[in-house]
Order: sequence, then C-alpha cells, then structure tokens
Amino acid sequence: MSAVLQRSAMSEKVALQGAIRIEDVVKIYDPEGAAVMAVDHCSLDIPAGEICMIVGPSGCGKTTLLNAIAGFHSITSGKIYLDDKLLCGPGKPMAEPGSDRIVVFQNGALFPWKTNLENVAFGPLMQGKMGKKEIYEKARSMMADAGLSGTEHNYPGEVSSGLRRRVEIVRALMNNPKVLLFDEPYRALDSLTKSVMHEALLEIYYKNKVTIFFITHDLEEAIFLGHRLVIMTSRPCKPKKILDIDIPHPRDYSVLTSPRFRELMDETIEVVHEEAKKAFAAGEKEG
Amino acid sequence: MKITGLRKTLFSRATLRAVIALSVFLVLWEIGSQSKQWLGFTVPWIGQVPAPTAVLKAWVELLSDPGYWQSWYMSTLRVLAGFFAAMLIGIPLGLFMAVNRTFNGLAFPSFEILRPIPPLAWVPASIIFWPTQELSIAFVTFLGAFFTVVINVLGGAKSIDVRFFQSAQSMGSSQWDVFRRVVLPATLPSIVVGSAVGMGITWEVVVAAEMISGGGGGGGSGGGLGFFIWNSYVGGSYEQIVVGMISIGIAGFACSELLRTLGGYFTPWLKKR
Amino acid sequence: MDQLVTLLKRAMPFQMVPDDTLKAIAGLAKYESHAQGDVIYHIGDYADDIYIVSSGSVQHTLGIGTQATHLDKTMRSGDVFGWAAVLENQRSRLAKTVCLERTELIRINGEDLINLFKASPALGDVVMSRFATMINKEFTLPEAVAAQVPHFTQAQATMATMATGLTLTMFRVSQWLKSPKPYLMLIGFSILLGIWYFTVEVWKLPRFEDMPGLTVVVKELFSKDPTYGLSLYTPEYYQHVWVSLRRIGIAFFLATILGVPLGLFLGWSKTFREYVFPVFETLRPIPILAWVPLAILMFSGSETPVIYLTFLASFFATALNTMLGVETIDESYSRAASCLGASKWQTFREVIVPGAMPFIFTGLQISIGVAWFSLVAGEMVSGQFGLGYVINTSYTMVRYPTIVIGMVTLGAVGYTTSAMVRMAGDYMMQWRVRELALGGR
Amino acid sequence: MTTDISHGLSATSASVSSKVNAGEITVSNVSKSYGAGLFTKEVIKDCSFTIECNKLTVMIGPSGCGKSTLIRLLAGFEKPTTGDIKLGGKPITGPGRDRLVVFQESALFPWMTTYENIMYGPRARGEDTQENRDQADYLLEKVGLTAFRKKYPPQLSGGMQRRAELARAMINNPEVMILDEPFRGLDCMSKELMWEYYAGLYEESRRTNFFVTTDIDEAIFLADRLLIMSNVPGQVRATIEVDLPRPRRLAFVFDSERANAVKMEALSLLHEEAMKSFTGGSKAAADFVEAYSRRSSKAEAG
Repeated sequence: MSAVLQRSAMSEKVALQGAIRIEDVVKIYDPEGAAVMAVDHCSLDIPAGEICMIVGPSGCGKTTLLNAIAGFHSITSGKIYLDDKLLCGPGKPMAEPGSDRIVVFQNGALFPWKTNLENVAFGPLMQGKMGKKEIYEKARSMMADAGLSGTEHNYPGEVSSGLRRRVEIVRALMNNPKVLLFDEPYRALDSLTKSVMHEALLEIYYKNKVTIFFITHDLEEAIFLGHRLVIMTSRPCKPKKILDIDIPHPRDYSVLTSPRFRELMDETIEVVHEEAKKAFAAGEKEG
Repeated sequence: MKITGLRKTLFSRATLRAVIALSVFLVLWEIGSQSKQWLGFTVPWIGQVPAPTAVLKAWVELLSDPGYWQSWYMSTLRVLAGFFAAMLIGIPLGLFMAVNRTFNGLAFPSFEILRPIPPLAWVPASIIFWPTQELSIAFVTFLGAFFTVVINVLGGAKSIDVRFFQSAQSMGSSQWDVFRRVVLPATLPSIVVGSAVGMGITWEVVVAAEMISGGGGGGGSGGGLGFFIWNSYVGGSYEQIVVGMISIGIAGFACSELLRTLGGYFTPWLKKR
Repeated sequence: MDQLVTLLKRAMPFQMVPDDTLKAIAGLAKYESHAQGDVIYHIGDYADDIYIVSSGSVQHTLGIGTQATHLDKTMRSGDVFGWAAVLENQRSRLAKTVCLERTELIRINGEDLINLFKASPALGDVVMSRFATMINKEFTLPEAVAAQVPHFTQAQATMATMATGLTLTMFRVSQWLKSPKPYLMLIGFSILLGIWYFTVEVWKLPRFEDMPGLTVVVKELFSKDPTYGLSLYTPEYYQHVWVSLRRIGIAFFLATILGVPLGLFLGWSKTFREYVFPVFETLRPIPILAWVPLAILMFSGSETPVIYLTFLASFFATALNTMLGVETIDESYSRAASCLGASKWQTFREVIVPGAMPFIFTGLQISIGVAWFSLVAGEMVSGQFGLGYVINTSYTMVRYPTIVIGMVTLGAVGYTTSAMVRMAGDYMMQWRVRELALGGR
Repeated sequence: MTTDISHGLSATSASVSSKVNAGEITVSNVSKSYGAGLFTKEVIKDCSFTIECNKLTVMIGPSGCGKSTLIRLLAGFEKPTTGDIKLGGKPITGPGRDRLVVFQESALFPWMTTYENIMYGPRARGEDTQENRDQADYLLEKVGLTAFRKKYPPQLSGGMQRRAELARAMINNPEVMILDEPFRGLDCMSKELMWEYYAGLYEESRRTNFFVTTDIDEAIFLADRLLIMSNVPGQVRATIEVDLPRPRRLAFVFDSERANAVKMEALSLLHEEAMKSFTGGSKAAADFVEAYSRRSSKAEAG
C-alpha cells in the first residue's frame, strides 16, 4: 500500500515536469554532398503531462525530431529545451541521452538475451542508485501492476508482441522518466491487438502522468490517444496544423464510434491525406 | 559528382588511417627484422622474418624470372580446374538434393559423414588413386570447394520462401517452369556466396597440396606457388618465401573479387537502391 | 446512491464505466456489514454474488485443515473478490473468506451484472477484460497458493512438463521412424560402402585395386594385433588422437581469448577499426598453409609452428565473425541502453557482448573447422605425432589402410569438437534456444 | 451462433437453386487440423460459408484465427481434413489459375523486374503474345508504374510493390481473386490510399474477390459482404451485408451513419474475440472471458 502511495506522490511531482520546447529546429543531412533537409524551422511547445501526437507521412522527418530530443542525432540549428534545461542548441548540437527521456522503439528494443524482469530492472541497475534487491522488488510490483505477472522469467522472444510492448513501457517507467518518446511502437501489430494496446497505454498513463511525445501515421490512433495532434508536412518536416482533441479523458474504445471522434477525423483526414499523397507520389520508402 | 566522390574516398579519414596503420605495421616489421643490426639483439619471432625492404628487392628480381610466373600459371590452372569441377558437379547435386526428397534422404547423410574430414587428409589417398600427380592435386582442390558449394546451394534452395512457389503455381506454372524461373534465380545468390568461399578454400588447398606432394610432375620451377614457397624454404632464400606468400594472397584475393563482381552481374536485383 | 457510485468507481473493474451505467450497477448492489470473524463463504459454497470491500478487510484461505494457507493479499477498501460468481464453469467458491475486522461490503449478483453488460457489449468487454487482468494478477501471484490447489502442485506441474517433453520427444522419434528418412539413410550408407567394397575388393577395378579395401580397414581397426601397427587396441592410436586434440585445444583457446575481444573492439570502436582492420585485411587473404615455412623459421622446434598455424586460422575466423556480429546488432539496442542511463562501458558489457553472441558462436564453429583443416596440413608437413602425421607417414611407409583409419578418426573427432562448440553456444544462449524452440515447433 | 451460420447457408441454397455461378465458392463443413495424435491442433472447425459471385467478400478476425489456413485451402495448396470446397460447383483439387492469391507482404519475385513479374503468368503458360504484352503495358499504366517497369521489387516502395502485385494477379483474368491481408505492413496513410485504389480496380472489373484482413476500417470500406471469424478453431461467427453505395470514397464512407453502425456491430463482436486471444496467456482469465462470451452468445440466441 505504501509503495502505491509513494508512487502516486512521485507521479504528481513528476507531472509538473517534462515540458518540451522545440524552437526553430533545422536538420540538414549531408550524404555525399547532397544536402537533404529533414526538419525545416520547426517550433513546438509541449506542456508537461500532455500526450502530444505527431502525425505525418512516413519518411517525413518525424523520427529525426524524436532522435534529436532523445540525443541520438545532432541538429543543424535551433534549440530544444526540457523544463528550461537546454538539451541541444547552438554550441551543443547533440543532446545527452538520459533516463529522463526514454524512447519506446518502433520494433521494440527489449534485450532478447535478458528475461523480462531483467529488462525491466535494467535502467536502475545501470544507474546504480538503488540496491539490487530493492530494484527487483520494484520491478516485480510494477510488472504485476501492468498485468505482467507470470511472465517475469520468460525471455521477450517467448511472449506475444502485445505483451512485449507492455514490458517495454514498464521498463521505461521504472526510471521515473519525465518524457516518454514513442516511435510508432504499434506499427507492426495487427489492428485488433493495437486497439487493446491503446487502452492499456492509457491505463498506464493515468497512473503515471508523464509527458508523451508519440509519433504515428495512424490518424485513428492519434485522435484516440492524444490531447493534442500535430500534423507534419511531408519532407522537410514542420507543423502544418495543430489541433486540440477535446474528448475528455479517461477514454475507452467506445470513443472510437462517438460523433465527436468522427468530427475530428473529418477535420483532419483531408490535411493528412494531402501530405500522404505528396509522399506517396514521390515514392518514398518507408521506415 | 563521381570525381568528387572518388576524391572523397581517397582522402577520407578512413583511408588516411589505413595508410598510417599499414605504414606503422611495415616500419615495425622492418625494425623487428633488422633488430640484430640496428638494436644489437634479435627480437623474438619477427627477428627471423626477412625485412620488407629485402622482400621488395627479391620481388623485383623475381619479376623478370620466368620460373616465378610459371608458378603463378601452374597454381592458377590447378585452382581453376578444381574449382570448375566443383561447380559443375556441386551445383546440380545441391539443387537435386533440394528438389528431390528421396535423393536428399539417400545422399545427404553420407555427404554429412564425409564433410568433416579435412580436404588435406585426402592427399595421400588421392596420390595413390590418381595416375598423375597433377590429377591428384586437382582432385583434392576439387574436394575443398565441393562441400562448400553443395552446402550453400542446398541451403539457399531450401530457404526459398514458400509463397514464391505458391504464387507461381496459382499463375499456372509447370514444374519445369517453377524450377527454371523460381528455384534457379532464387538460389543464385547462395551460389555466388558459396563459390566465393569455395574459391578461398581452393587456394588454401592448392598451396598445401603442392607443398605436401612436392610440386607437379615437372618439378623445380614448374610446381606452382606452394612449391615455390617450399622450395625457397629448402633453398634458404627466405625473402622469396614472403614474396610467395604475398603472391598467393594477391591471387586468392583477385579470384574472389572477380567472382563477386561476376556474381553481382548475375544478380542485379541484389544491388542497393 | 451517490456514495455507492463513488465506491464502485474506486474498484478496478469499474474505473472506466460512465456514471449512468454505474448508477444502474449500484441499483443491483446490496449493502451489508459484518463483524470481525464473520465467514462470508466457505470452500465449495455455490457462488452467486461478487463482493466489493467498502471498509475494513477480509482474508482468503485456500485449502482445508493443516493444508490451509492464507492468501498473501488482504482485501481492503475498493478491492473486489468472489469473482467465481461471474464464471459459468466455476460456480463454487475456491476459498474461505473471513472478515478480519468490522467490514462493510457491497454485494452484486453475478448473473444480474452479466445481464446488465450484455445490454452494452462494448462496455461489457472493457469491464470484463479488466476483471480478467485482475484475476490474472491475484491468482498467479503466490506460488505457495498454487501449490495448495490440487491441480497445480509444483511437483505435479514439473512432472507434467517433463512428461509432455518426453512424449514430445517420443512422438518426434516415432514420426521420424515412420518417415522414409532413416531407411533412405541406411540405403545411402550401404551404397557408399558397397561402392567402396565392390570396386576395390571384388571387381578390383584398375586404380581402385591399389586403394585400401573396406574389409582390410575394418579388420585392421578392430584387430588386437594389427598388421600395420594401428588399431583401437594400440596405445599409439590414442596418443595420436590426444596430441592432435591438445594442439587443437591450445590453438582454439588462444584464438578465442584473443580473437573475440579483438573482434568486439573492432566492431565497437570505429576509430580502432579504421586503424587495425586494414592490416588485418591485408594479412587475411594469405592462405594459412603459405605460412608453414615462415612459421618454422619463426618458431623453433616442431610443436610451436603447428600450433601457431592452427591458431592463426582460428583467430581470423573468430575475430572476423565477432566483428560482423557487433556490426549487425540493431542500433536501437544500444540506444535503448543509453536512454536507460547505461554508461559506454556498461553498454559494451550488457548489450554489445550478448548481442554479438550468436555470431561469435557461428565464428567459433567455423573456427574449429578451419583449425582442423590447418592442423592436418601442419602435421603433414612437420610434427612428430598427430592424425595428420599418421596419414602422411602411412603413405610414405606404404601402410595404406592406416590412412583411412586416420581419415575416419579425423572426421569423427572433428565432428565431435564442433558439436561441443555448438552445445556450449546453446548453453550460453538460453534465450535463443527457447525462442527458436517456440518458433520451430 | 447457429443462426448466423444458417443465414450464410440460406444464401447459398438460394443462389444454388437459381444457377451455379462460375465464380462462386462454397465452403461446407470444412475442418482442418495439423499434427497427429496427442499434438493435433484444430485450426478450422466445421466452417461453412459462401463467397458470392461478382462480389467483394471480406473476412475479418483476430490474428491466428485460421484465416491464412483457410486461404491455403481455398487456393488448393492444402486439402481440408474434412468437408469440401467447391468453385462453381466443381470441387477444388489443387492450385489453379482460376483462383489467384495475392499474399500478405509482397511475393513479387525479387529477381524479376516489375514488367517481368507482371508477365510471369502469361509466360508460364507460353502465352507471351502481343496482346498480353499490350495488356501488361496497360496494367502498368493503370497502377501508375510505367516509369518503374525496369526496376526490381526491392527498389520500389511498399505501396508500389502492392500495386505491382495487383497488376500481376489481374493480367491472368482469374475467376476469383483471393487476397490475404495484401496491405499489411504498409503505413496507415499509404494503406488508405491503397484502399481507394483497390476499390476502384474492383469496381471496374467486378470480379469475385475474397479479401482477408484484421483491419476493421479496411473491411468496411471495401466489403460487399463481411464475414466475421471466431477465435481458434476458426468458424464464421456472423455475416454482415455492407450495403454502402459504390464507388466508395474515403471521406464519404467514414461519414456515413450506416458505416458507423456496421463498425459498431463488428467491433463489439471482434473485441470479444480479440480479448480471447489477448488474455490467452492466463488460464483463469481465458476461462473467464470464454464463459462471458458463451453467456452473451446464449443471450443473443435466446
């Protein structure tokens, strides 16, 4: 019981943190002298505790933006802040990767050579801030909370892909991150599993209010999950339309057929398709 | 665009580092070999190896020696003979094993029993069996490449996606058509890989076989590069050993590269975008 | 009423239910209070209602008499129990439930609840799925509890798994025996040996008649007093095998402890690779056998050159494959590690090394193969003992049958060592074995 | 549940009595199991339905419910354990060009150019005629790949590969086209564009099409008839006639009340099935959900 209390107290504290400010970011790739602009003067403010959905055609440069925030890629110009702390900007083109911003990857990046429990415990073990026993206890209880009891000693390759995604999210939450960065995590799942995963994600979110930066090209997923929807232009990428989703949380899947949901779909589908067609015509490769 | 690309690779950091590393390697080698004269004591191991400068000198002298080129010619001939025999027998055998289940059940276990025996262990038996030295070397060379080629072809043909067969069937293909236009091209990449690896082994085997059997019937300078090395050792011209080693390295590398280029030409769909 | 609604909302399965439905559920609910020690139900009672704890606490006991065990979790305010009431095939209570203090409960008839949800299947599914998760959580928790329920005894469970494992193996064996494979294999072997026997010893074909025959070889191999001095009964035979094995062992060990780290660093550090790899690549195309004279020059004696040659062959294969292994590790693994706060060194230890493991073991398999290859060559050229030496001296001393004995032994020993490497790999990569077992059923 | 099946059957008998349609597939009481003895796994059990002539029938169900097995049976790559499948009244004995399968993910031959891939069928039958070559050119243009005719499949984007595959199937003029999640793995936006594209191709030819998917929106957008599969062992749980007007356009379809109603109906059925496979990991939970669904289906029947 006390563990639960502690966690909720912690999540409240965390909820005040995790605002991301992207200012005028430009990213130009230079493969063999041919400059390709991936991100074009992109500015975006994400308040703490918001689920911000980034929608755009594949290969438009959304992932570049995510990688810049996570600290995997440098940016050419502009600034990115996390709670007034400069992540990257002039003189510091690349952010340091850290456990305050954790990425959930497109194909999943659970270490296949570690059991689910070892995966979940990985972050704190590496950071060495807690005792080993304490870490494993916490890992067990967090897994139980997410309905993952009984799979602790399985390897990720042994459980279903839906379960794997849940383990990965729990692994991220173990570190009390301020921001979760999702890179199309449900892309490879079939649509039915996906809908179950969406609800599971929301359930976890209601318990741990972290800022979520979520990349997708599934409009339905975007409207169902997000507080706010940012539609990106086809390459180079910058916000084309930003839309508040005024469907109240908590949501469940009956939202999918509600009139307001359909209105929002109608409002955005044209904009999204315009960009998709541009990318489609250009024959962009996916991923 | 192309020229700037070339210039970029030529002057890139990686090339620079490679040049530095190789230079350092050569200098260390030189110092190690000359340690007796320069440092007053012999560095263990490397101290016994002829210095690069001496090797270069010996090589320049050899370039005008027809015997040296004869060795090249002999070895290349044996490699090609063994290699083509292996391809000629190995590819159909591998394909047949992949296609025909009965034959696979019949032949594969026997094949797997013979495979772990190193090709060189066949040398004496081969010398006893074949009437000429030349044939026995060619046979061992053939064995070296044969097992690799068969295993690669078989593996390649077995891993063809079943959907390819199914869609070919549902478009009304005959058996022969499926074999010719699906199995064969789908196996081609593994044939290329198998032959490149097989080529490498062939060179290894040729050198060893030439050393063990003491050169071809001609003896002396007619014995191929392996014999050239052995002869140099027996004759005490140690610089020539290293020249021989480098020559074989170049020959093996060139053959494998040639095969890869050829293979790339036959499998255009594997090229990057 | 509103109080009931608030209470229901706290219970996990109903958290997402809209208020008007909650009101309907509240309409079905009955409110009751119990004193400390009251028994709500016994094991085996008919299950009709599910319960939500309003205040106080209750405890479940599984098993009867000395076998009785308390469930770890004490149910408190907001917890739901008695879910057997909403199951169709499990309508009797599995546990005895007792109030630990003065307790207030809400009870809802399971049947009514189901009927209510049937009216709105969409909502019903959500609630039911939450129920399912909850049951999952509570009833997979304590192993001690599982041990009490007759069906799930730990020992029995293990037995059951073992039994299925055994039957599965038996099943596979019987399937294999039913298939034409084993018979074809035998026919294949007979053909191979038949050709050998007939061509050499019966028909005495030209060229073939010089070869050692099948019966001669077999007789020699099993003879207590071998004509040519080498059989399973002579100590020399085992001495040769031992010498070869020892050389392989030393060379393979050295190649592994030097080759694996080198390969790991080559793959991991770009700078290191750019400096070292060109030298590596320049030396690699030179066939190992071409090193023989130089090796004899460099190392005195006859033992070291042979080991050196064997080592060199293994080393290149191991290092190269390890490097390839590191290069093929998906970038997102090391990215995930850095996200989770792992330092560079920790990433190397926890991600790079295990990630490259499958390739390392492929490399080691190749490495042991080429080690035998060059060992034989080395032993044939120089060396005093060993299987390669046997083959070569048998030839020069015209003891032909022992050539074949040497070859067969080489094949068998070579196969065994590579099988051992494979088994070591399986042992170290349990995750892979289990994954593959799952996929390749 | 029984009512749903009989609904499907009554449709069958009605059309059978009038005439046997050339492109109609009837599946009656088909079961398929793999393995033997103790390890038998029944994937499809007593499954009956009809694929009506000149209609686009879409089958939807949770992953692993035996849809792909059913396709292998329809195509004739495998034989059912019991029951029979007939095309135009004749039993299906093996693969044939009257039923063409378009696979999930692309099964284009990577060693052939786009054009060679499209021409594979005619060439395999020795019909490399001018007429067929013209047809190939026409189809290339129709799917917008004229500029890519000499490219190899790995050089095409995912969407282009799927379009090439559609063209490769269509040049053979099959009586029935069978599509096994052909747009799986495409990103959502390319996928939606492919729906419009494919619907257009279908509306032009009006062949008998059988389309299998896990995507509810895809199913409703495309279907004339919607078959909903149950979890393993697979059976048709319900049939829904999707009477939306054609030609269909994305914005229009998703605006319509009728589409929304169909979606709601299908969703509630599917969610239940998905839940079953989702919670399949735990015995208790699986029992639980199964019990629940048994109750609700009983309620529907009664």
